[in-house]
Amino acid sequence: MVYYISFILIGIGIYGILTQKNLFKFLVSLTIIDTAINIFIISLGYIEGKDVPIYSKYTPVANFVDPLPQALVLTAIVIGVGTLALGASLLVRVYEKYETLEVEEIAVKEARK
Amino acid sequence: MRRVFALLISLGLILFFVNSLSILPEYGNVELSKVSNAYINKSVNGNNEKVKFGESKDLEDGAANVVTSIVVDYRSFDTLGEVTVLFTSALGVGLILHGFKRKTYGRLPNFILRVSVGILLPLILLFGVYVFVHGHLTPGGGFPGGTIIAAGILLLYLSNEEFDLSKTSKFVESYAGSLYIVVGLVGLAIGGVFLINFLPTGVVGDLFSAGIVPIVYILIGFKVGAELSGVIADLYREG
Amino acid sequence: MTIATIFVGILMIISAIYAIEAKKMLDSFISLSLLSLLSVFLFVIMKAPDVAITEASVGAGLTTAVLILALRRIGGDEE
Amino acid sequence: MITVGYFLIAFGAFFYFLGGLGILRMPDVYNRLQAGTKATTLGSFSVILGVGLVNLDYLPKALVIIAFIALTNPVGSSVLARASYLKGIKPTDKTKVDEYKGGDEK
Repeated sequence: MVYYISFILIGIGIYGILTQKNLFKFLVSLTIIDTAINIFIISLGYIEGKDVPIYSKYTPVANFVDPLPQALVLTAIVIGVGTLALGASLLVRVYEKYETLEVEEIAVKEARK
Repeated sequence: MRRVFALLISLGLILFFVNSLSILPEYGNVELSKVSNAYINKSVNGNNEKVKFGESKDLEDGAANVVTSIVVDYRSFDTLGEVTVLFTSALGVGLILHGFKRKTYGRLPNFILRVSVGILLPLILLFGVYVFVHGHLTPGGGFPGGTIIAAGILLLYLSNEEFDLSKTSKFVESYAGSLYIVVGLVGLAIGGVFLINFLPTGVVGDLFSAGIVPIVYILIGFKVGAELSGVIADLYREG
Repeated sequence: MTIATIFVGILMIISAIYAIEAKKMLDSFISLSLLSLLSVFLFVIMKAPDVAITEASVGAGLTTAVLILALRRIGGDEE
Repeated sequence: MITVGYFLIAFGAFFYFLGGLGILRMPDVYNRLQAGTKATTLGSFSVILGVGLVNLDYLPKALVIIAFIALTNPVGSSVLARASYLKGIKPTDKTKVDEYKGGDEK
């Protein structure tokens, strides 16, 4: 079930990158794809009827879902916000040079030079 | 026309993914792999005993949270690389937006916000520190704790026109990163492997357990918090 | 549990489409943060609280803040 | 105790519903903000306290969360209202008194 949700979200993100003309929308589409792939990786480790992978007084012995995908996604999320900030700062510089963020206007201004 | 082609391309992609579902296991019926079993039983080197909460002691890795023990102990070298990627992106933001002065708007921030930040900010910082100190017992750890601290710094920026992050954040960041490598090198000197868990691991579930895991997670928390606050400070500069 | 999953999934797809198609940039960012918040719910259903707490603090808090700060630096919303 | 907890959860869900209805029905930003904040504050209190009563292990954490919501929710609502006022968004025609005119420049 969750597989289909993440596939459709990836499709929406690709559609956004192909159709939108504003550079900020590119960043938004990339973030949507990022979230969808995180959901997909987590869903590869889910086992029905098993519990959270933490030893506690409620689950004293191991009856856990797969902890390996969670460990991979945990760092990927924080890396995601770092690269997003890098992209946003690049957009600020692009705006200061061309005074617009629409792709076609940037191409026109570049061709006129 | 462009939208139609884009729709066709993304629909084709979704169909391709759905067709390749047959090579994946069914949702909810995944088999635990051998590696995951070894991580859960904390027996990579082969002594097969079941772990019990509050009783087992002196294991390879005493963290009660299995995800933490994977991130910070078994795959710690990987985490070192990821922290380096984060550092590089924060450095890139600082280089691209090379500002010196803090941007001001010339009006006093909201009175209610200013007063309540005095009450809220210590609680937020305390909560962030709690999250990464207890990272080996409860959900959480260095990455979310550092993010919560950065959110507190953002609140301080919103409520105060004069506040500007000084050099302290760069200091904290660089020293936390270096100490992480120093911990790894001490492990190399004592146990012969980079980043080996050389301290006694204690009983599963105690606060003082799990060897170097809490130490490394505290360092990661400081580093991530300083880096993300630095990103916010760079976005506030002008120049 | 499957009904909750389907409901959250439909809401996520709607908010993703709105995030892409919205006219104003600020609406798009708010919708993106809604997407992150709903994915937190999905992570909790799939028994991953570590990932959920990270996504809640990053996706719903810091991502939106970074995007809005960058938008304000280039002079606000333009149509 | 468990019955009281479930009753509190239902009560809070009803107030959440009222908050959503208010956001749909109210005419301008300020009224919507009031509906969206006041009703959901009470709803959150009831739901969290109900969860704490159903499972008594969670009760101390629930009380701490209630204290945090009581601190943060009014501040957020106030900041949003002030920002939209300074941006120049007009209230509806039915609003007669504007006590914030002139603001806190003094």
